Amino acid sequence: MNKTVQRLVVEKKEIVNKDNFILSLKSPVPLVEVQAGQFLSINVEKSKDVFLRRPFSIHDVNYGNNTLDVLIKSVGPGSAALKEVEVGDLVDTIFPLGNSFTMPNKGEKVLLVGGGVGIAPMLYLAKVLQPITSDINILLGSRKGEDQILLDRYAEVGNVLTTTEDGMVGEKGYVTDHSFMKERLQDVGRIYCCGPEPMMKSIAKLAEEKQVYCEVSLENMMGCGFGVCLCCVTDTHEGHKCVCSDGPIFNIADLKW
Amino acid sequence: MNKTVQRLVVEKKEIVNKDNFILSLKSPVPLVEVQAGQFLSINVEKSKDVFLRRPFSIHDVNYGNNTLDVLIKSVGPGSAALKEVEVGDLVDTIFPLGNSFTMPNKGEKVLLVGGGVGIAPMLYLAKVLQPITSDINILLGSRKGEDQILLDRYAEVGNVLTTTEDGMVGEKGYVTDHSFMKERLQDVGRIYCCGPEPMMKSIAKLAEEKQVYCEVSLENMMGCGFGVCLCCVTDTHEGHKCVCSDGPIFNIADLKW
Amino acid sequence: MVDLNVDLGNGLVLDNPVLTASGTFGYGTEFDDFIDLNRLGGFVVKGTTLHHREGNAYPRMAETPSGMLNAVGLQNKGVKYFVDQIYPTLTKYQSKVIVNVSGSTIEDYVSCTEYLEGLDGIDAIELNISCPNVKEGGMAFGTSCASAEKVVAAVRKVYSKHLMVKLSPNVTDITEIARSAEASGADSVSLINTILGMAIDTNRRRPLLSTVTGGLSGPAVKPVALRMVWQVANSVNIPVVGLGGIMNAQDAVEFMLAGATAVQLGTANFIDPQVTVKVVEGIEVYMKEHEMSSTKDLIGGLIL
Amino acid sequence: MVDLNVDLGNGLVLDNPVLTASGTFGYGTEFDDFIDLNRLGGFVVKGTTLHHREGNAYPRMAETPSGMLNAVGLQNKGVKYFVDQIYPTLTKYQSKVIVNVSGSTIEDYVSCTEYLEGLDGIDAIELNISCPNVKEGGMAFGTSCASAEKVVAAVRKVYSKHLMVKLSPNVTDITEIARSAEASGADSVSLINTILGMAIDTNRRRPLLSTVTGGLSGPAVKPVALRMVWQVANSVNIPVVGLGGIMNAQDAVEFMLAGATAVQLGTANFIDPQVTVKVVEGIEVYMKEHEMSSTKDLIGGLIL
Ligand SMILES: Cc1cc2nc3c(=O)[nH]c(=O)nc-3n(C[C@H](O)[C@H](O)[C@H](O)COP(=O)(O)OP(=O)(O)OC[C@H]3O[C@@H](n4cnc5c(N)ncnc54)[C@H](O)[C@@H]3O)c2cc1C
Ligand SMILES: Cc1cc2nc3c(=O)[nH]c(=O)nc-3n(C[C@H](O)[C@H](O)[C@H](O)COP(=O)(O)OP(=O)(O)OC[C@H]3O[C@@H](n4cnc5c(N)ncnc54)[C@H](O)[C@@H]3O)c2cc1C
Ligand SMILES: Cc1cc2nc3c(=O)[nH]c(=O)nc-3n(C[C@H](O)[C@H](O)[C@H](O)COP(=O)(O)O)c2cc1C
Ligand SMILES: Cc1cc2nc3c(=O)[nH]c(=O)nc-3n(C[C@H](O)[C@H](O)[C@H](O)COP(=O)(O)O)c2cc1C
Ligand code: FES
Ligand code: FES
Repeated sequence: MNKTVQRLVVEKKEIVNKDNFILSLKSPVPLVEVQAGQFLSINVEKSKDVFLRRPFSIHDVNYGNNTLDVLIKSVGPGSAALKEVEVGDLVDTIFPLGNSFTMPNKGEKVLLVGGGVGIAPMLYLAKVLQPITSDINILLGSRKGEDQILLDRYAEVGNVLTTTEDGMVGEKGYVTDHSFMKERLQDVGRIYCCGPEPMMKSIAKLAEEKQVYCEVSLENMMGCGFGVCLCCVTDTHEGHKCVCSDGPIFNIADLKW
Repeated sequence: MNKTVQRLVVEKKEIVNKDNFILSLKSPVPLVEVQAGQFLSINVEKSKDVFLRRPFSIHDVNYGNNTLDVLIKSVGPGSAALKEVEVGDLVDTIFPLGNSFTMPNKGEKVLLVGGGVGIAPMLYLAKVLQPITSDINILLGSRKGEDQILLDRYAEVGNVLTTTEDGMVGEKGYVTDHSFMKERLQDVGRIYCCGPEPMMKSIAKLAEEKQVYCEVSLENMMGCGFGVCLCCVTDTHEGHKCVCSDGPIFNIADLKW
Repeated sequence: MVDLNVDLGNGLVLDNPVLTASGTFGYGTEFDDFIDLNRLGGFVVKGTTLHHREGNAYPRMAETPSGMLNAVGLQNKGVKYFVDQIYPTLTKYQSKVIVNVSGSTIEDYVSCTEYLEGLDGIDAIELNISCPNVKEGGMAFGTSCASAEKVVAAVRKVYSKHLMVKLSPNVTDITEIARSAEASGADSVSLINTILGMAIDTNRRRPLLSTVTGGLSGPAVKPVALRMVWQVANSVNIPVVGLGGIMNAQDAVEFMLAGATAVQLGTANFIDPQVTVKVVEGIEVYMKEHEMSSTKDLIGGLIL
Repeated sequence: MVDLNVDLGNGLVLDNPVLTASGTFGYGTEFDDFIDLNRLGGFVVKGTTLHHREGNAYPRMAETPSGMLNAVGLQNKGVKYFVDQIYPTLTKYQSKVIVNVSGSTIEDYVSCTEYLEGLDGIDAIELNISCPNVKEGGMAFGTSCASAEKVVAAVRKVYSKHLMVKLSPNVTDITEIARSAEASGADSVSLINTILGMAIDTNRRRPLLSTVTGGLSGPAVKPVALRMVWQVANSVNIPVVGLGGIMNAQDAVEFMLAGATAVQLGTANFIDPQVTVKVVEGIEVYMKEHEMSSTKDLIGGLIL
């Protein structure tokens, strides 16, 4: 699982909706093994306003085709410039970076929670979970109905549940308001969660109350992405830990939340 | 002749040879009048290695079609990035900038000398000269035969003479070695010259010896391109003058060469 | 309604906080083709000295990552030429006009200022004690408290209108120099001037500037400028004018949140000669979005 | 044949002039996946202090035009941990290993150094008197001649191998501090550490760093770093190690032409973790093209 610097070829660009798009990046050499929850970093070469690499979760992996997919939300100069890349362009990447989600016990009920573009790592995670358990529940939350994307794809790999704040898709409210949380959380063996920090914190609180094991995928400003600059720390009970190398996946029991 | 900041549309990109290319830039509004010797500046938006605008001579003008042509030699990050623009892209320009070549007397013999990419302004200059005189001699010098470009186009607007240092095209040697210089320079009313500084200096020396009026188009590092930063000065008998606004065209009699 | 007015003290009130930086805006009139100069809070004209100066030899400019080095060296035709030839062209604008004054000796500064004192159309002078591109004077005055005090006090005696003092970033503690300027009678301080830098042409193995070193400006210096503005705003009681690498309204807002009462745009004008007007508009949009009705809400509005 | 060897004095001879900058290269081993560490002249490991330090709160990083601000604040597990746990992993490399030492008091610096003095595998220490990200000590030692002299002299007494002193750019005259370091026994000086800067999130109206200000690094600072290296190389008689914004071999060559005997690469490693090896190769290519057989031709080879 050595980290490599690689120029990958953009094999496909899929515009998902106004803000989100998926890049399929093809490696000219056999893809190294990638684990669910890991990320890659991209050197955005054509934007004057970007200096450092940008980290993105691994959304999907196709070893047969040697492609990695990333689901990106356009929020600033780096992600916007990546939206302009074209099929055939080369993208300078480093991967695989970071630790990964831990696996549940055989057959255990699991809950994957994704908020906003935090749904990105959940697709590959669900795929990796499939041989281990068939009770995969994927709860996807968004503010508006139109931000509920890729539902069909997630439906292929698990039981999809949704919430929207405007109530246009699924249950109205936050992910923590979903009926699943009241009715079935106690049966869940593991929660995996990625999304905005307030969302992850409220999931973590629920998980703690119900004493369910829970892992979250954190974000932080990254200088390097591979553990040398110490810019990306988060507070844990063992002191500052790097989100890029000790994480991005943390057991909520270790976090000082 | 007001200067304007305009986003022009790339209507055509013509790769002339390995290093040189021509961009035809179309104005959505009627083109302002442009004089021979003037230049435009381009804000190269997609290169991290370019901060300031880059100046390029006006190579050709088509008022009917509202296009300006620039002939660019790829020498560094800015010009290289411009080679990557595509038809339909927008290019942020300011024009027209600088002063212009002065016109000869009716019917006067004129000599246009271009070295390397210094041939760029000579095409439009020859076109502007045509109604004034029919005795237009265009001497194009380059190091190698393969750098003699666009000869057919120049032949349409004047009597083309060539020199190459490797002797592969035209007379062997520098532009100053051309037989025209020995045999017909005394009949010339005006010389217009653009190219590497050593070339312009040797032409200037010849012109002085033979007492022929001579104008040269200078280059200098430019901060602004429109006369406000005072970065681009050259030495004249009246002190420092700005190449971008007092020039780029100077009468050699004014220069401290 | 958003009120963009700012008061720099001693009579200098601007319609909006956007000024231009000296040496990057000519005499203003060069921008007539590009913008309506009356849209600006004001403009600071070219560095002016008592006598005519040819400036440094060329090359005077080198591009650097997100910035540029210049070594112009205060080329100008002298204050008399300014008063006779340029001043009359400037009186037609409503925007405030500020003259940037430089010198090699205290007497130079004083004599140059005396030419400007009586001119109704000149609303303030900006005392440049921070030019890194001249052999004598210039930055030397701005890098020690004692010399800063002397030159500011001397000019203060002969100038009654608004006296802005422009500080050098090439110092260990800029707040010290700012306090000296304040104590000696400055009505405001502007910062930063350029940071001393250098670039080399590796092919020719020679410096890219005729003077070897020159002044760095542009977005590269913005973080340093912003830090200094914040430090100075927290240590003097006179208004601070912030500059250094401002390229857009968001940058300008950063400086104002850090404590600047007004901002100046320099190098940005070279890349977009219409940037100043865009920044005026952008500040207004920002204030509306953040429900600020007066620039007082913006100035020093950083939440710690 | 090109000889890339450089001699930094007091026994520190590098196979080539390329070092890494402290705090940007971890303990070196993190780069094993990317490069052959033996290709480097040497590497400077993370800032080490006497006691364990948690560093500053987050956010610790902000991107700026062609650069970044950091406010890590010397997070490290202390010198004892380094000696016990890290040191054994470093002895296998041929490249020279330099430990960057920091402290809040002179006693800290001295005690920390004493742990390192006896280690065969540590070839030099780099005394960091220029960290802008800690409340006590750090940069304070590097901004006055008197305190620089004291700390360098104290460490010199307990350390016999190569002593490199890392200078702060946040000063009026860096040559003064460099001369103080030289006079107090430094074998070489390295410069620059980061320049104090700041950035603001206009939306949230808050500083982007938990510490409000932080250290600027990357290509944005290169012109300033190069100028300081040139100034210092012309005013001390010990070797100078140049750094600040070096991104490629051409940048490295600029520093060496300006007078640096070796260079360090910092922030560049974040964008391309293989950059160091590319710079070693690029320097060799440059020397061949310019018909230089020894680094002596390159160092200080600027033509004025
Ligand atoms: C481990 C990890 C995995 C991520 N996975 C994804 C993903 O799968 N899809 C996706 O769209 N986004 C993902 N992100 C967020 C993504 O990195 C940022 O949206 C992106 O860097 C923004 O860059 P920008 O230039 O477009 O915007 P900027 O203007 O630079 O930033 C916009 C916002 O993004 C955040 N951001 C900027 N730079 C970084 C950085 N270097 N590290 C962390 N956050 C930053 C800041 O909070 C900022 O407010 C992930 C972040 C991390 C740390
Ligand atoms: C009035 C004028 C007209 C010009 N007309 C043409 C033209 O028609 N076609 C053409 O190909 N080139 C022309 N040039 C030169 C052109 O501006 C440079 O080749 C270009 O700016 C190089 O940019 P770069 O980023 O590719 O290379 P860089 O790496 O920036 O520079 C390569 C070389 O170009 C020169 N250069 C760089 N920036 C500038 C600048 N701002 N001003 C002047 N010289 C610079 C430097 O000497 C440098 O060594 C003209 C220059 C001037 C001043
Ligand atoms: C080409 C040029 C010329 C300058 N001339 C002067 C000057 O005459 N007087 C002065 O006080 N500052 C001068 N400056 C400094 C600017 O006014 C300003 O302080 C500096 O460029 C930082 O701002 P910026 O990054 O917005 O350009 C000059 C700057 C440049 C780039
Ligand atoms: C994230 C980060 C951490 C740093 N930590 C240290 C440190 O511990 N000790 C030190 O002397 N310098 C430290 N520095 C400064 C660098 O070593 C170097 O002096 C500076 O970054 C300039 O070089 P660069 O532009 O090549 O990065 C750090 C820099 C960065 C970016
Ligand atoms: S981003 Fe550098 S250590 Fe995590
Ligand atoms: S480039 Fe600015 S005055 Fe000529």
